[in-house]
Formats: sequence, C-alpha cells, structure tokens
Amino acid sequence: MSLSVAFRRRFDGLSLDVAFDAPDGVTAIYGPSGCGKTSTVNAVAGLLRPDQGRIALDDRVLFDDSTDLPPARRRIGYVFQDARLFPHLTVAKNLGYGARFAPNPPDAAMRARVIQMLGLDDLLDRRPAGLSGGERQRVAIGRALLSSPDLLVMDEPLASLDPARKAEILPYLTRLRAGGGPPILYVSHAMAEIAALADHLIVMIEGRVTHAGPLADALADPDAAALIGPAEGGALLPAAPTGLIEDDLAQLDTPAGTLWLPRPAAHPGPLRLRILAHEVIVSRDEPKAISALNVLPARVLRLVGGPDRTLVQLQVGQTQILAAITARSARTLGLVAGVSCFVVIKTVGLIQTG
Amino acid sequence: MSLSVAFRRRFDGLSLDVAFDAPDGVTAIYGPSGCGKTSTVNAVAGLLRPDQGRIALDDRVLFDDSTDLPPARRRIGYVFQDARLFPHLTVAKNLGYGARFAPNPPDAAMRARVIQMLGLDDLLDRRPAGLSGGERQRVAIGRALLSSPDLLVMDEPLASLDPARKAEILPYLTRLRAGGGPPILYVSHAMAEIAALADHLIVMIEGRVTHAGPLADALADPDAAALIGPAEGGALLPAAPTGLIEDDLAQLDTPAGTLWLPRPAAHPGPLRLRILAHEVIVSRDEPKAISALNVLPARVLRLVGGPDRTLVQLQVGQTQILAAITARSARTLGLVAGVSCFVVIKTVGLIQTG
Amino acid sequence: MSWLGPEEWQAVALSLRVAAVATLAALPFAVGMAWLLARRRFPGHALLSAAIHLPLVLPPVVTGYLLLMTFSRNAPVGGFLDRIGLSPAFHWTGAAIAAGIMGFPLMVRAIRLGFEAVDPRLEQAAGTLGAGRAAVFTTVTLPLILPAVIAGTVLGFAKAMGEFGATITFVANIPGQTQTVPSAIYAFLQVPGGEGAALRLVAISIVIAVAAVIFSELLARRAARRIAA
Amino acid sequence: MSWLGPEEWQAVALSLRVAAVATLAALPFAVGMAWLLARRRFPGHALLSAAIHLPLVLPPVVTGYLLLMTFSRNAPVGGFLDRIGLSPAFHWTGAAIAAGIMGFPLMVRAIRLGFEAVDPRLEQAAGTLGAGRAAVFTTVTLPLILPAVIAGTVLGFAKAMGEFGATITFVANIPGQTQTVPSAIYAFLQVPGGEGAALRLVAISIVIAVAAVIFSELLARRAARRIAA
Amino acid sequence: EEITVFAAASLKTAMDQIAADWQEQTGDMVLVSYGGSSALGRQIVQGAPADLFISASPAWMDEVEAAGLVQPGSRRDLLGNTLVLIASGEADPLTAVPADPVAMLDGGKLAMALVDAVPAGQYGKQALQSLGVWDAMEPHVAQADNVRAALALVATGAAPYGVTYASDAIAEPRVTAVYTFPDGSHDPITYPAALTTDAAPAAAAFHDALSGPEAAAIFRANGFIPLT
Ligand SMILES: Nc1ncnc2c1ncn2[C@@H]1O[C@H](COP(=O)(O)OP(=O)(O)OP(=O)(O)O)[C@@H](O)[C@H]1O
Ligand SMILES: Nc1ncnc2c1ncn2[C@@H]1O[C@H](COP(=O)(O)OP(=O)(O)OP(=O)(O)O)[C@@H](O)[C@H]1O
Ligand code: MOO
Ligand SMILES: [Mg+2]
Ligand SMILES: [Mg+2]
Repeated sequence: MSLSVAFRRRFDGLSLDVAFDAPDGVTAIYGPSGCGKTSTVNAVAGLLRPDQGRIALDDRVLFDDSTDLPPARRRIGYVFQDARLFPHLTVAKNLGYGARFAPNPPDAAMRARVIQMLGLDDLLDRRPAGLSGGERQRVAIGRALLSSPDLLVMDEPLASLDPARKAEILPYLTRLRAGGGPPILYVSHAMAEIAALADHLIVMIEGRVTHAGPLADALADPDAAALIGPAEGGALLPAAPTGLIEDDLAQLDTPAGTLWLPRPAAHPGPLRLRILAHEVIVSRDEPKAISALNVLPARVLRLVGGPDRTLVQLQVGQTQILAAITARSARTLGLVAGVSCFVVIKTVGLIQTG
Repeated sequence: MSLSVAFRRRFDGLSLDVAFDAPDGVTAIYGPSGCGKTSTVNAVAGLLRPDQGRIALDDRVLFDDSTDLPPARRRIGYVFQDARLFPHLTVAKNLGYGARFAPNPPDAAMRARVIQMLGLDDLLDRRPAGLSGGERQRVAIGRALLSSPDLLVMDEPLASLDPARKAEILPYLTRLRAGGGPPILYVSHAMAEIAALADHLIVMIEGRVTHAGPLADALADPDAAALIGPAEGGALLPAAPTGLIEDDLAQLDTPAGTLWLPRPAAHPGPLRLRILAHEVIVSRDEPKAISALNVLPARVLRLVGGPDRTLVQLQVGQTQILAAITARSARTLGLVAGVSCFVVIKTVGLIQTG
Repeated sequence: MSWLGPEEWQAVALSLRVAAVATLAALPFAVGMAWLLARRRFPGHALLSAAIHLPLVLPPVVTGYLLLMTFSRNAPVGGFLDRIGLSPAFHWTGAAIAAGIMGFPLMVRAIRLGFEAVDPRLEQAAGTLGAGRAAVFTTVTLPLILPAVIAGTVLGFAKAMGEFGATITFVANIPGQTQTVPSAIYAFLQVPGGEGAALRLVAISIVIAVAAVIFSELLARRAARRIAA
Repeated sequence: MSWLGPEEWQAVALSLRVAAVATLAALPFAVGMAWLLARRRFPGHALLSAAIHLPLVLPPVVTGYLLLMTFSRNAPVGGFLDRIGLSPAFHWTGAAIAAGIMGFPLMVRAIRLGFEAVDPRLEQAAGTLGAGRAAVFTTVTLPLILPAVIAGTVLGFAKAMGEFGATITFVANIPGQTQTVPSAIYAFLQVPGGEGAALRLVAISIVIAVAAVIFSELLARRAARRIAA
Repeated sequence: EEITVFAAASLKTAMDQIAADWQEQTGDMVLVSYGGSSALGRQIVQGAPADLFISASPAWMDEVEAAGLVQPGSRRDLLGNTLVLIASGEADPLTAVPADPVAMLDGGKLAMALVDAVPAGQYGKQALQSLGVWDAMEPHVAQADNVRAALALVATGAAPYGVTYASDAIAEPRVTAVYTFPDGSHDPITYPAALTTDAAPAAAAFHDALSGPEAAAIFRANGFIPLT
C-alpha cells in the first residue's frame, strides 16, 4: 500500500505546497512548529480541503479535481495531536467506537493486546474527563488502532508520554509495521522516535517538503544533517543476532561488521541500530583496554566542516557511518579522505530500536 | 521564595499523598503518565482542592485547614498541559491578559523579549483557532510569563515543540531562573529538559513522591538511576569558561577538571554540562590519537551491577561521574573499587545546557 | 379528587396529551431545523431563522387564524386532510398542531445553541473512525447536544401546556375534545366569581410544570455529568 | 404612511419601546438567573428552575391577572408604587413588565445553555492569570456566551413584541399608553371588517421581527466566528 | 381633556367613529381601551383609570357596581343586539330551527362563543334551550373564546353553522344569517354603560352623547340596536 500526496492550500500566514510519496511502512514527517505537518495529515485524512491536488492510496483516489472522499470513506485512522476522545463515552466505548464501522473489525485478542500494551485495563470504565494527559493520548492511540484502518496517521502521538511508556508503545508500532499492519504516516519532533520507527523521512519547512527519502540515507548523509538538526545525524543499521551470547552480550551481524550489545529483549523482527554521529569516537591507533567493546576499522570518505564540528563520513565494513568531531580533533588526527582509522562505539551507546 | 507542599486527595483510581519542598530555582516533577503530576500542580495553583494538607509559598499560606486562596490570589502562572488559550482573544490579547491584573506588570521591553524569544511576532493578530499545536503552546508559555507570577508552574510545556524551538526556549527559562525570576515548578517526561533546567528533582510514582533532592545528586547516584530510567543517569557539572579559546573550542573549568567544548553561544550565566553515563568510556591506559579531546584521570569508587550494564561511580577531580559500561568490560578492564583509570568524554558529547 | 369536576380532569388529561404529542412530534423537526440553521450557510438563512420566530412575534390569535385558514375544508391542505379523514379541525390533534407550532421557535433556538456548542473536531474524529454522516450524528452529535435537546423539549412542553390563544382560535373549546386547561381557565375567568375554579386549574398546571421541569433537570444533570469535559 | 392610522403607528412605536425596555431590563436578571441555575447547586434548584418556567406554562391571562392583583392600588406592592408615583398599572412600564416576565424563561434558558457550554478550564486559566471572579466573568465567560445571550435576547424581544394576553389583562389597551401592536390587532379582529387593518399590523410585526432576527444573526455570526475553536 | 373609555371589543368600529366625532366637536380626547368585558370589569375593580365603562353584558357591570365604582344613577342600558344563526357561505333563510338540527350540521360543528362564560354564548345557549334543541346540540358545539372567533370558524368554513350577534354577521360576506332567534328565547341582550366614581366631568357629557341621535345612527349602522 502506498500513499501519494500532492496538493496546495493557502492560509493567511502560510501557503502549503506539499508533494511526497509514502511507500509501505512508516513515513515520518519532521519539521519545526507551524511548518504545516498537521495541515498535511489533515489533508490526507480528509479534514482539510486542499485548493487543488491529488491524494491517493494505491489506486484509490481520495482527493482530486473530481473526487473528495469524506473522512469516513477514506479508512484512515487518525491519532490527533489533541486526543479528541468522545467525552460522553467510557474509555471502553471510545476504544470500540471504530470497530462497528470497520469492514474487518479487530478480534477480541487484538483488542486485549492493544489494551494491555497501552496500559488501559484499569481505565476501561472511566470517562475521558478524569483522565490525565498521557492517559488520554493512550486511549486515542488505542481507538485509532482498533478501527482497522488502511492507513494510520499519527500526529505527535507520543509527545505527552513518559519515556517508559514510549519505549513500550514504540516496539508495538514497529511490530504493527512488520506484521503487515497498515502503513503509518507519523508526525514527530523527536528524531529518536523517528529513528526507532520510520522507514522514510519527509522533512517539511514552511509549507514545503525539503527532503524526502529513506530514513537511513538521510541520517548518514552529512549534507542532510543541517536539515535534520545538529544532534540527530548518524547511522541506522539493520542488525541480525548471530545467536552467540557471552556475558549477557549478544553478537550482531551488521553491514559495519560484528557488534556486541546487551542481549536484546526477545524480539521477533529484525533489529535496528542507531549510532549517533556525536557518540562515535575516531581513533588513528586501535584503542586497547577501553570500556567500549566495539572498535571497528574504518576509512575516511569525506569531511564536511560545520561551525563547531566536523562531520566525518566513514566507510565501515559495507556501510557508511557518520562521526561528529571537533575541527581540532580532525586536524590533530590528520583526518583527510582516504586515511585509515578506527571508530569506537560504546556498546551501551547503541540504540536498539527495532 | 520557597514552596512547601503537603496534601492528600483521593480519586476513584488513585489516591494522592504528596509532600515536598521546592526551594528557589527550578524544581522538576518527573514520573510516569497518570502518576499525579498534573493533579499536584493543580493543587498548588488552586485548581484542585486537596482533602487535607498545607500548601505555602514562603510564609504565605495558600491552602490549609482554614485557608483556600482562589487561584487569582495565589499569583501562580500556569502553563497548562493543554494550552487553554482564550478563543475569543487574539494572540496579542492572550499575551496581555495577565498584565492588567499583575501588581507589577511586565514592561514593553520584557514583552518584546518574550514575543521574540517565542517566535510570536507574526502571530500577534491571529486567533487561537488557526494556530498549530506548537504555536498554541508557545503563546501559552508567553501568556504565563507575562503575568508576572510569584511562582511559575509548567506542565510539560515543551512536549509539543520541535528540538530547535525547545533549544531556544530552554535557555530563556534558565535565564529567567538566573535573573531572579520566579521559582518554577516544572513537570516533564524529558530528562534532557530537566537536566538543562532544573535544580531539584521530585520523582513521583502512583501518587507518591519517591525521590526528592538536588538534581545533580540524583543523576550521579547509581541507586537513583533505577528511578529515573536506565538511559538518563550521568553527571551534571557546573562549568566556567576560562576565557581560553582555541580552534573554536572553549576551555572550561569544571570540578572534574579542565574540559574543552565547542565555543558556547554567548551566554551570560554559568554553564552546566550534562554527561550521560552511557556516553562515558573508561580506559585503563591513557588513550592517544583519539577524536575525543577530553580524557581525564579517574579512580573507581564503586560498581553497581544491573542486568545488562554496570554503573561505575568514578571520582574525577573533585566530583563524581557515572559511567555505564557492560559487565564484560568491567571484568576485562579489571575495574574494582580503588583502581585508577581514565574517562574518555567526546567533546561534542558534552551537553551544554545552561 | 372532589375539588375538580370531571370536565376539568378531562381538560388536564387532554392538555397532557396535547402537550406531549405536540412536543414529541415537533422535536424531530426542531432538531432538523436547528441543525440546518446551526450548520449550514445558504441564501435566506437569516430569513428562515426569522420565519421560525414568527409564532413568537405574532399574537397567538393571528397564528390561530392562519392555522384555521390553512386547515379549513375550503383550503387545499385542509380539504385534502378532511377527505382522508385526518382533519385536525375541532380535534385534539389540531390543538397539538397549534401547541407544537407555538413551541417550535423555543425548541429550535435551544437545540441550535446545542449544535453550535459541539466541538466539530469530535465529529471529525468520529469521521476518521469510519462513521458516516448519519452515524456521527447519532453517536456523537446527538449525545453531546442532549442537554440542549432536553432544554428545548421542556420549553416546548411548557409552552404547549400554556398555549391558549392559537389553540382556542383554531380548534375552539369542545369539552373532552379540545378543551385544554388554559381554555378552561380562560372560560372560568370570563364570569364573575370564576376565579376559584380557575385557581384550582392553575394549581394543577403548576404542579405539572414543576414535575416536568424537575424531571428534565434530573435528566439534564445526568446528561451533563456524562459529557463534562 | 397612509395605510396605517396615527393610532396604529403609536402602537408600533409603543411596542418597540416596550419590547426594547422589557428585553434590556430583563437581560441582567436573566443572565444572573441563568448563571445561578447553570453554575450553582443548592436546595430548591430544580424548583427555582420550574418557577422560572411558569409564565410559559400558565395561560397569559392568568399571568396578567396575577400582575394586576400584585400591582393594583389595593395591593401592598402596587399601593406603595402608586404612592411614590411609579405605579406600572395601566402604564407602558406595566406592559414592559408583562412582556419582560413572559420572555424571561426564554432568555434564561438560552443563556443558561451558553453558561453550560463554556469550558470551565478557560475560566480556571483566567484565574491563574490573576483575574478575580468578576474579571473572569466579564473578560472570559461573557464573551464566550455572547451567542447564547444574543439568542436569548432575540427570543425575549420576539416574545415581548408578540405578548398579548398578559399585557391586555394587566394594563388594558389604552391607545398611546398601553396599546401594543398585538392589542391593536386583537381590537381590530373583534369587529367586522377589521381584518384588513389587523393584517397591516401583522405585516409590520413581521417586518420588525425579520429585521431584529437578521440583525441578531449577523451579530451572532460575528460572535461565533470570533470564538470558533 | 382626556376621557378614557373601557369598552367591549365588539363596539370598536362604532366607538372609534363616535370618539373621533366627539373629539372634533369638543376637543376632548377620547381614548378607548377595547377588551373582553371580563378583563375590563376586573381592571376597573382593580383601579383602572377608566371614566366610562361599556360592558357587553350586565354581569360585569354588576360586578363593578357591587365594588361601589359606578357613579350612582349613571348606569343605563345603552345598546341591544339580536342573536342570529349563521351559515357558512350562501344559504337560504330558515323560518324556524329544524326539528333535527344535528342533521343540519351534517357532522360539522355549531360555532358559538363560550356558552357558560361569554355573553354571546350564554344567550345562545339560552335560546337553544328554550327551543328544546340544546341537549341534542351540546355535543356538537365548538366554543370559541369570543363571538368574533366563533364567526371566524363559520367564515372559514371550519364550522357550517354558528350563533353570533346580528351585528357581527352583517359585515362578514362569507356567512349568511339564516335565522334570527326570537327575543323571548333568551335574556335581553343589553350593553350597559356607566360612569365610574372618579370619572372626569367631561366624561359625563360624552356618556350622554352616546345616547344621542348621532351616536345612535352610527350604532345602528353597525348592527346594534340603540336602546335610549
Ligand atoms: N477528577 C478525577 N477523577 C478521577 N480520577 C482522576 C481525576 N483527575 C485525575 N484522576 C486520575 O488521577 C491520576 C493522576 O492524574 P494526573 O493528571 O495528575 O496525571 P499526570 O501525572 O499528570 O499524568 P500525565 O503525564 O499523563 O499527564 C490519573 O490516573 C487520573 O486518571
Ligand atoms: N485555519 C487556518 N487559518 C490560518 N492559518 C492556519 C490555519 N490552520 C493552520 N494555519 C497555519 O498554518 C501553519 C501550519 O499549521 P500546522 O498545524 O499544520 O503546523 P504543524 O506543522 O502541525 O505545527 P506544530 O508542530 O506546532 O503542531 C501554522 O502557522 C498555522 O498557524
Ligand atoms: O400571549 Mo399567548 O403567548 O396568548 O399564548
Ligand atoms: Mg501540528
Ligand atoms: Mg499531566
């Protein structure tokens, strides 16, 4: 299933001119406050009427010159930036609301799983009025998930949740993606969430799409780092456990080479590792007697200088990794394209996201 | 100015029994969704009536058996979890709302500064209905700031903002604190924000305060790490620029020793450095030819083992730093209490927060 | 009870029936009209709204006359209804029509305020969950405007209980058939010394009204508690 | 204009004055009562609400009769007012009182719905910004319920324009003093050949009502646009 | 000077004319408040500023008199009227009320003013009683709140027949008076007039003028029978 979006819409303050394709999987929309993210997903969901354009889910045209499907017929589940729970219904009934309209309503097991995953068991008989901000948002996520949508649109769904709850929900969304769930259009300010979840990245600025493409490419591209934010660049590596486990550490095969990381919680799907550029240390000599377990040989591909840091693109194994170091270090270490070196990655610095 | 809070309040699902003191400066309240953070600040602001207790700002009793000041007479500015802008007023009038009731209303310069800092110039004539989620929240922050409160209560004020905007607003709040602004009670899920801003930390779980004390102690305490979350422990160091600048790097005096970090933006106040435990590398030998500029001698104080990581408390200079390393590394390096070693801190891995 | 004659009890029973039928029958139309006025913009919107208010502005007698003209056997509508045996003339259904029309503006206004207060974002949310227009209306909008619907219904019912001028002009005063409590009260007040009997009927009206309002308040409180934000 | 006599124009002018004064004078009380009923819980709450509805439930003649008794020179209240020269009996102010009382339940109900729809969290927010109760009310609550206040005012005005039974019973039908448009219409309808004149007055009533409603719709639309969420 | 007259509403056309003439002649302003006799009577009892009261029935004048508000000696029966049976549209006159009047209604109603409360209705009931058809007719009577409303029911065709004053039937082209009830079949129809105790002096002159020939002509033209 693939979403293709192209539309214009003028507001007083801003004019939106948005075009992108969101293939299967999770597509993240990232950008500063007020750049048009919510407006864009509203247009996709049928809540904002573009001045012109075309929005289609595979062959199913949702909007064009002659078509404007009402939201109900788009089959797009929407987790709103504000929860928008139905105040007159209990949490249980809010959760069940979409099921009666779904052609393939979720079964009891699915329902139970969502409720448990979102920690809603104790809230089922409550009304939205008494819920905390995070509780509301969790119910809103559950409500959208349980409406069996063809596409899931989530507008900063985790912003009001604590890290523990986020950490609990993210893998579920990942599994949803992996398990043939609907594609997800995911609006977020948090690159950590995006790195954990998304396959594709759309960056919006002032009503326009300034970057679109696979997430891993964007993160590893020193030129894209400016767009994404100084602290967010790095590498995103697929990883497969080899099965070898020593000292509670698991050995993983990655395109960069073999890495060790704390034994992952039993995960069905493939793993994903995020290596932040500013957490990578570059060394000319191979470091010894050091607490960082993962030291890999590397070769400098190019350097992109910034005002207070230099981004070094390194070839490590079959992949590229980005390291953010100071200009002084780059000079002291004599890093120029072609130089061989080592990258030091702290074991526990690996973010295991999938 | 110091806030002292002690109250009980029963709900159907939860009973709150909260007691803490918030000295001058910023006190953060941290805890999982639904633990009672919003309810607690509501009680402080006079929006939730405790069953019993005492709430006082210095000698001024806001609530006890015989007192229950209405919100208007508490002089507590409140940035709500939901923005709660007045829909019938323009942004400018929303911002100005509190001034007419303030005994010492903010002057035009203050107003201009807040508007500029929050990026609200272009929104002044707009009505809340058309604003994006982040825009709303920015207006709400400005509105509370401009009401000249004796205490500022902020309930996840930055959750819906992008990192760039957050990075812009945080230092302002810091300066507010440093410049003799009102004390702030700051509810947040994001330890990065808290580390940047807070002086004190209150951790709440299920309606109770489970930890209260200076933030730096909590972050550096391996035992507190369980409460705060595995990825959040570390060290918080005050830092003073020595004035020496080389290669765009500034030399800083810290209790741990001299550190180099990319030249900070011109900041009036003292700096604060956050060193996350999982970003610290421990080495027995002194590493050479490495891109991490900051290598400091250290001595192991104690090791606290966790399931997938070992927290090493190290004496570095006159302070303690926490390093999270794998159990294997701890063993390979022969780290036991009393052992001398080096800590490697990537320059750009220092989070400059103040 | 001995202090009211059988004819007066008949009037009470009839008034209750007339008011109940008038209110219930007018309710769907009032909801529809309120929806139209609250949610749609079209040419003539304000004029339609003004037209709805007319029974309030015109003296009830005039409304009664207009009804009389419309439903008289010589008029098309009246003639047709007469042929199919449904003529409301001199029938309690006519009283219900008069009462319904007189209460209509009150019902529409209250319910319209309800529609205007519903957060459209909740209806949007229902739409994204697959609910079509009708489903959104019945599962979200209607429950949310319940307090306003209750308020409108009480106003309509109260007006229907009190309606006199249009009713007596349209369907006259036939004991047991069209004599409502207000007609009976009016008749008593026309003769010197009739105040006592009139006051007894007034007391009955008050009891009924108080009961109806209290009942509606309970309903509304329940509805409001459920949707308290 | 030639098609209405001076007496009829007097009636039109008087009706406008009576309706305007009645509505404006009743408005603050209606707002206060609506606030009380919407926001306070106290013993007798439902009873008070029921009492407010009584002018709707009782035949207008009864209300007029009760007013007559209350304000007659022989009664304490009326006697007192008479002595200080403020007796509303048989005075246009009496017509305004009658009209105000008859419209009161309509105004209260509409405005009460407005109060009930205001998000209390906005009022809380105003409180935390330092606004005391009165300031919250005037700067937040009142602007937010403006559409409801407008709706209530229109209902009250329309009812005041149309009120007949209570008015004619209370203050009679004295041309230039207490003869409102509905009373004049009534008088015309009582005589052979009066229908033409009555219809002209009905037409005037309709024009006034339409103008008032359209004006209110414009106001309400502006108010609603401002607070659209 | 101002003269306030409280008059039964059915007198409006005639009174308006007489009042206008009087004003022209004397310069005295005559204000007439028209209403149901019951309302007017009650208002006067409660202190209404009326100088002159013209009631459509003796009963309410009796009430005012009993309250001591009638200037002694000023009460006189000003007008009389006749009671007629009217039919909707064109119809042939009847010489007598048919033996089976219900059949004449053909399933329709007989429109009357309130038979126990409003004078026209009370007279009509008496007439039908004395003709021996009341018991048969009663279930088929539709009572209007006043005689003009009863007339309207017949005029619009809602009721095929009705009982009204002759004065009402005359001017309504959509009805035909088919039968005049004999005088003896009901109490005499009288409109008593009287000055109130606080009447302004000018009112007395107007009161007298109402009994004069010019007024009589106007009353007669409107279907009333001047009695003085
Ligand atoms: N009026 C109420 N009635 C019943 N339960 C309530 C009420 N208000 C709050 N609660 C419950 O109290 C708990 C604490 O709520 P509170 O809003 O203080 O949480 P919180 O810590 O701010 O959570 P979050 O991070 O999700 O905003 C929640 O479980 C909530 O459901
Ligand atoms: N109805 C409207 N009228 C005028 N301007 C509007 C309207 N709706 C949105 N805007 C403006 O369009 C811009 C984009 O809004 P949008 O809600 O899409 O932003 P966003 O990217 O979701 O921001 P945030 O991250 O703060 O939620 C904002 O500047 C907003 O003020
Ligand atoms: O004035 Mo009314 O409203 O007769 O029925
Ligand atoms: Mg948004
Ligand atoms: Mg909260």
